[in-house]
Amino acid sequence: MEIIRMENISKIYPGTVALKGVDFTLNKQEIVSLLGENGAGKTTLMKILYGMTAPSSGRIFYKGEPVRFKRPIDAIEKGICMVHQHFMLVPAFTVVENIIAGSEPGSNIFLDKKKARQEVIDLISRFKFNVDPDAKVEKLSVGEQQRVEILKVLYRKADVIILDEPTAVLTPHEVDDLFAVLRRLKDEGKSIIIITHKLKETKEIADRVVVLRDGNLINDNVDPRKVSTKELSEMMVGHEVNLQARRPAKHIGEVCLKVENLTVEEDGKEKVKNVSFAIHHGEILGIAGIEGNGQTQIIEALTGLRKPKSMKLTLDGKEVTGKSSDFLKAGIGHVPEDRLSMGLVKEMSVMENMILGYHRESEFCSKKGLLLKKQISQYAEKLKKDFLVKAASIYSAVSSLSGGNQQKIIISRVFSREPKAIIVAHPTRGVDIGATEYIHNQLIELRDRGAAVLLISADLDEVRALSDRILVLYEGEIVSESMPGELSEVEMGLLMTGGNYMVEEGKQRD
Amino acid sequence: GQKNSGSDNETGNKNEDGIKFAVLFGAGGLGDNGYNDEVYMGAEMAAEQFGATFDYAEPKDVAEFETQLRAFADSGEYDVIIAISTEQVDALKMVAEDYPEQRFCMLDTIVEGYDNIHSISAAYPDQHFLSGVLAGIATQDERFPLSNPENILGFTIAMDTPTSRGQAAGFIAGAKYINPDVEILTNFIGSYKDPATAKELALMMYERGADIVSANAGSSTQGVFYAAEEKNRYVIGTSLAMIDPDRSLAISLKKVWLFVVQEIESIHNGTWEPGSTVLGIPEGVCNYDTTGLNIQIPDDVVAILDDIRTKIANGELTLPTDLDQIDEWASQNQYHR
Amino acid sequence: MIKNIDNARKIKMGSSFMNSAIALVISLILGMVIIGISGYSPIESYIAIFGVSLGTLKGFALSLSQATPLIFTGLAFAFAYKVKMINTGAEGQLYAGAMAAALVGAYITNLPSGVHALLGFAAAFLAGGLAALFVALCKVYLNANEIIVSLMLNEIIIFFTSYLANGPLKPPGSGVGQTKMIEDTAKLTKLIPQTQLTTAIFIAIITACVLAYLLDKTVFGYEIKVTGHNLKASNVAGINVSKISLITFALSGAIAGMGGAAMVLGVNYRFVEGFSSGYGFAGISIAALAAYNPIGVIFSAFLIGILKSGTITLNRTTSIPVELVDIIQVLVLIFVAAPALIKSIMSRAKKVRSKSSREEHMEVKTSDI
Amino acid sequence: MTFNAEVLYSIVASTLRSSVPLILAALGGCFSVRAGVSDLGLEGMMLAGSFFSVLGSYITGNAWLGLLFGMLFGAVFSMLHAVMHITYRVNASISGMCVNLLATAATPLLLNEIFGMSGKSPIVEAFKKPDWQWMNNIPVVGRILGAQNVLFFVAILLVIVSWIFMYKTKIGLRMRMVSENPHAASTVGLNVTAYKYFGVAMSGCLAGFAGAYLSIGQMNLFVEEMTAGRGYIAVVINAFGKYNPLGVFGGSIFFGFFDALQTIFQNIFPSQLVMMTPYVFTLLVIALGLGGSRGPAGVGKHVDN
Ligand SMILES: Nc1ncnc2c1ncn2[C@@H]1O[C@H](COP(=O)(O)OP(=O)(O)OP(=O)(O)O)[C@@H](O)[C@H]1O
Ligand SMILES: Nc1ncnc2c1ncn2[C@@H]1O[C@H](COP(=O)(O)OP(=O)(O)OP(=O)(O)O)[C@@H](O)[C@H]1O
Ligand SMILES: [Mg+2]
Ligand SMILES: [Mg+2]
Repeated sequence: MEIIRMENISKIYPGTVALKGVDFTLNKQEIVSLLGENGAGKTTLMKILYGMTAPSSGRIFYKGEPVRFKRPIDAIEKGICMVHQHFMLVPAFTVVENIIAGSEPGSNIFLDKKKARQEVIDLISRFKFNVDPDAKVEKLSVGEQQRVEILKVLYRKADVIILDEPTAVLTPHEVDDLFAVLRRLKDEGKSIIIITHKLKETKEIADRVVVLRDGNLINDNVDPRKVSTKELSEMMVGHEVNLQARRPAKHIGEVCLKVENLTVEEDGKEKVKNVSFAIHHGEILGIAGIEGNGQTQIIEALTGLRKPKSMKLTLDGKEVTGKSSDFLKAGIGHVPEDRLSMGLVKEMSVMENMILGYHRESEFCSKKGLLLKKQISQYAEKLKKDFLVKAASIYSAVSSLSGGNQQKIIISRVFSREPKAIIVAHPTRGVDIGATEYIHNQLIELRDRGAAVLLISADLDEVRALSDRILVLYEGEIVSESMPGELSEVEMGLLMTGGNYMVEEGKQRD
Repeated sequence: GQKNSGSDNETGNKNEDGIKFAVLFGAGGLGDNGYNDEVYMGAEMAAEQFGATFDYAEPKDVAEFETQLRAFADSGEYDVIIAISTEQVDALKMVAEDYPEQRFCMLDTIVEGYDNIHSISAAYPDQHFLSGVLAGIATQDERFPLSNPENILGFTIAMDTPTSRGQAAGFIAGAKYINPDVEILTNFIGSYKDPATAKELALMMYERGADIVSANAGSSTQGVFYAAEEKNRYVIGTSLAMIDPDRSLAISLKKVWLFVVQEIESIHNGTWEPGSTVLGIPEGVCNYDTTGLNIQIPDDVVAILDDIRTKIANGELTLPTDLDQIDEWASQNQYHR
Repeated sequence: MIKNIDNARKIKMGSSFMNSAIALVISLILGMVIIGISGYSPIESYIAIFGVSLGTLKGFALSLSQATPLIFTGLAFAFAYKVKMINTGAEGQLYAGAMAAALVGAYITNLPSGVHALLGFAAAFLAGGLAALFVALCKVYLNANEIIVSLMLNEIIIFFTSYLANGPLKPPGSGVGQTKMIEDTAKLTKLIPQTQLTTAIFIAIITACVLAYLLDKTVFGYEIKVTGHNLKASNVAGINVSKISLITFALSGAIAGMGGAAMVLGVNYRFVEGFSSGYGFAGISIAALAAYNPIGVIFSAFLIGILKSGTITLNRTTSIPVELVDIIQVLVLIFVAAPALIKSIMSRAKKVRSKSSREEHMEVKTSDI
Repeated sequence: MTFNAEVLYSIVASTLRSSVPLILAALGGCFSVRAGVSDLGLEGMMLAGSFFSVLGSYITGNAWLGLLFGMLFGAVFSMLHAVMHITYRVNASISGMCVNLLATAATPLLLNEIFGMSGKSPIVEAFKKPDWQWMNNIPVVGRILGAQNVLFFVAILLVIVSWIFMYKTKIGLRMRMVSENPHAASTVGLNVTAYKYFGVAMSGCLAGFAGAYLSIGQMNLFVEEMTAGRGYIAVVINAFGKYNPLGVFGGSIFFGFFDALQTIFQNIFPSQLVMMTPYVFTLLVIALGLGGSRGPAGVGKHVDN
């Protein structure tokens, strides 16, 4: 039975046409996967369905009736709920408050906190989620926050659930749990739309795949069981793609970056516990692990953003200390985990962003502290060309670029300085296949030029595909070191969730 | 009436039909039921009496004084330009130097040594001295029904400036002169336009035992009057416009309007001369006043007040000019009934 | 390439200039309506306001001299805003600067004239800067809200300087709270005799140019912009955010302090209690009017200077209440601060126009038939 | 200076009286900030409230109707702030200052237009201090409360009601959500704009009430600029009280207490230094890290449609 039909939807933003006459349908008890590159219009289409933005033209039918959703509340009333790409939580509120706000229990004006809490507890136990209902959200890990988001939807007893990239921050195990929940919801008669860039997941969960490209509907009835991931990605991108094939390091050199006894304390708790490791020239060291297990703290310590409790860091035998500018100067590059909030100034131009962090180098700045504008613009033009950054000009604001191209600015900026070592965090999060492929190639090239790369990613596939050696981080400790292929995905997933005994037992049994 | 022809020609195109003068009001502006309004009243009286016309400006800040004075002087239309508040002295001196032919007048502050400035003022303490004496008597006198047995008075001041302190000193000296043991509560409001705080301060004074509170506080004075009404005690204001017939014990009058009238009169008569004129209790410019009040002051009290006024006029008694001098002054000067 | 930037910037500046111009026109028209409703003649008022301010040398000088302190406080607000800090403390910093300049002007003697005045400015720069530095320290190290701390510090500085002027520093015989008159050597040179227009205006304009240069051409300015737009990114980029914020905010206060010096050394010749009629707060509107552009501040301050000088004329020559001019000033601010408002008004106007032209069109057609 | 029980009573009573306008205005600030809009315009809304309550009382001859008028126009003035900031995205500090400037310019003008007076209005019907003889029989508390105006009790009631509203009702939770994260609020279907408008309107009403308390509660007329910076103090108190009605109540009492103490200390120390002390203390409290929280995380953030 058809539950939602969107007809001929177009959306024009000033400067961009996000959607061009797209048709979309959703049936009862169906899981649809919406695929498309960055900027294809997936989020926009869903926002229109959820009443967050108005379409420029087109019509929506709910169970055959024409409807107009002016506000999310109109959609929520019809049982349509959405989990957003970016978390929509209030850090200062408790889990219960976050879940109920907007749809509180009871019919009078007062807040029935007891009842609300009970309902949330029931929900948590029904879906076997592991969250403390009374914890403040600011204290939760990313995975837990994701669960709160899903609880919000479940609490509202939605019939139609839209999930916009829900798995980007989850571990394989958590993804499995999530998918189990989704299947159960489907069995209960709900309809689900899921957006993800991971084709493997699409194939696993979806009943039907809808592909968008550049705001156009490419195909709205793909059977995931009948196509390969390669075919799917070509549908998205519009041309042939070479999927990640491992390209192991050719020659691993001397030790480049050496970290000894790294301990980081935060809020009186040790978030990183006496961690030591070394990375060689021409090697990619991957750190796998669920977010919130100390990755952020390690990155901050290795880039000088935070003073660890103890650490000895040497680069080619020379000790590096001081502030983040000293680390940058010493030759430790940094691709931060969140491009928009940490890596770029979106209000400023491409050109200005391309020297960010290196703006005090003599190439860009005279001894008197004047910016050498001519050199800078020449340099920016060159990077734009070399790294294939798609932007109207180097003077356009970064905010006008697509996510993938924004990421390219950071990559070009850091990679072109030929750092001796580089800390790369989640380099392809939320980036489409084309750009992902490009970024991976760049990373490997940099490695092959002799750089030591520390790759931190929540995407296990990415870590496994790129790394020459893999560490697993759990609760601030390194619980395993292995060569790629040595451990299976399942084993790694177990290690990441603290199940190292089982893995070791398994090994012994072998 | 004859016009002052000599200076007329020198300064050019003056109004041939009558005297024209300009007034520069204080930063507080019109509507304060006090000093500024009284000067305005004086200007109107003078205009009527001598067929004169006048222009005025109400400056918004200190820097504007000079500009306005210059503009008045520049136009060359005015027989005299009157500056009325102490803060304007600097500006007046500067402008007067640049326009030697223009006559200026400074009210309420002494300015000397200029050939084109005449200043008329009253000594600061004079305005409140006699009211202080009256209050000093009334607080201990059973014939005044709203007073209490306690020997406490109050005085509220808008801003803690030297001028205001001098005025307060007059009141306190008056009270101590007749009643050496009297306690006088003084408080500063912090603004000329905050009647709510003024009322609060006055309420506390009454609650602490004061039965008469005097105020010299621009528009804030309203608050003191309202407090008196609520507590049903005596109050002393500074202006004919600011009275409560049943509770005003007196008005501490300084007849500033007379200053303006005198000034214009001197122009009209051709007797204008630079220099300074200081008026006060002896000339009747400063006095306690009971016009429009329902309170009967017993004759013996009136006699005492008259006696003291005479002493001041004779020069037998000189008044202190700042709060700091009071204690010493009071120990040396006492009135024996 | 360089041309490209300049063009892009020109377009941006041009559109914000257009926006301000339209806002000005709309508010002047609305101002006429309000004056009319209040029962006064709009024409007569506008002649009084603009005729003298712009049409006579003295009036023009007055407009400029009124603008002088406003340039300083406007710059102060605009500059702090570059690191997204709100400097509501300009009023207090102005007082601190004024007091410092008055002390230097009155108690240091035997200095050559230009040097003495400059020393006064330097003292004011320091005093205002220190006052602001305190606020910035509270914000950076204690995470306090700078608006709140500034508001409190304003009160403290104003009361404290008032205490000084009424107590220890009061010259004998003075009837108001003020300090000793400054030495002649400390007085600023008048550009036009018998006006309050002094060399302070040059110092103000130079300050604006220095700031514009700083922001546009230097690494320091680059770091200020990065810090203002994205705190986290500037940390990652190795920028010492605390240092940048502290320096920027302190400089902002120092500039406000120089405004105090301009008033003391050029106009009042001493510190007078309560000398400012809210120059500090006016800076907020001046900066907003200029879209936080230092050069723009010169012009927006001049515009407000014209209105203020118009007020002074109006006050003296007519019975029109001066508050009407203040209302016009608020209107200008409202329309300039809200460019979207102008846009919606313009588009509505366009719609009405296109509708009426369409109707005309139709009329023609029907008559054809 | 005799320091006896009388004086003590009088200080406490005065503390309560002078804290009322601060409580009301800062409470308004609470609503504004807890809906995600900064509250720098309180001074102007308060001044408007002072004027229009006098006008209302003048027209109707009834103080309660005057109060209503004051609150209404406080809200009207707050709408300038709301429209500029919420609808047209102007920085809230600037739109707040706009309200302050407008009220400072408009009230004297209206005073002139309507009453033909400058500086101050005629005397109008005001809230009389009730004559509660029976109160005097209650020891200690009776004397202090007996010295209060009816509006004092209304203010206390409003503090409690506001607290219950913000922390115990559904709308309160939603409003706080808007101030913490407007994006999140809009995705669960809340009309962010409406909540913000509501918060600002409430701040206007309460600031108008505070102004009315000054003009027809404490006094019986309007005087130009009679709010004398209390609106700015309310902004400080609101931050000091962590944007919580109860905290705001405490902060206002603190400032009121200092106001009352001044009357005694002014005779011992220079008056300017005495008037300076509450600010120095507050600053110290912030410097010691005890107050001055940053407030809700989403203040000043907008949601795009
Ligand atoms: N508020 C907006 N204003 C202007 N343009 C927008 C806005 N939101 C989205 N766009 C543009 O519309 C296009 C579609 O964006 P949308 O967010 O729907 O992409 P998406 O498919 O969800 O991409 P991603 O995988 O990166 O999330 C993009 O070009 C984007 O830049
Ligand atoms: N609102 C105000 N702002 C600034 N200065 C004021 C204000 N009101 C009065 N002043 C100044 O304070 C002094 C005393 O003013 P006040 O209004 O108290 O006068 P008053 O009570 O009528 O007594 P007076 O006749 O002193 O001199 C005068 O010099 C006057 O210029
Ligand atoms: Mg998206
Ligand atoms: Mg007595």
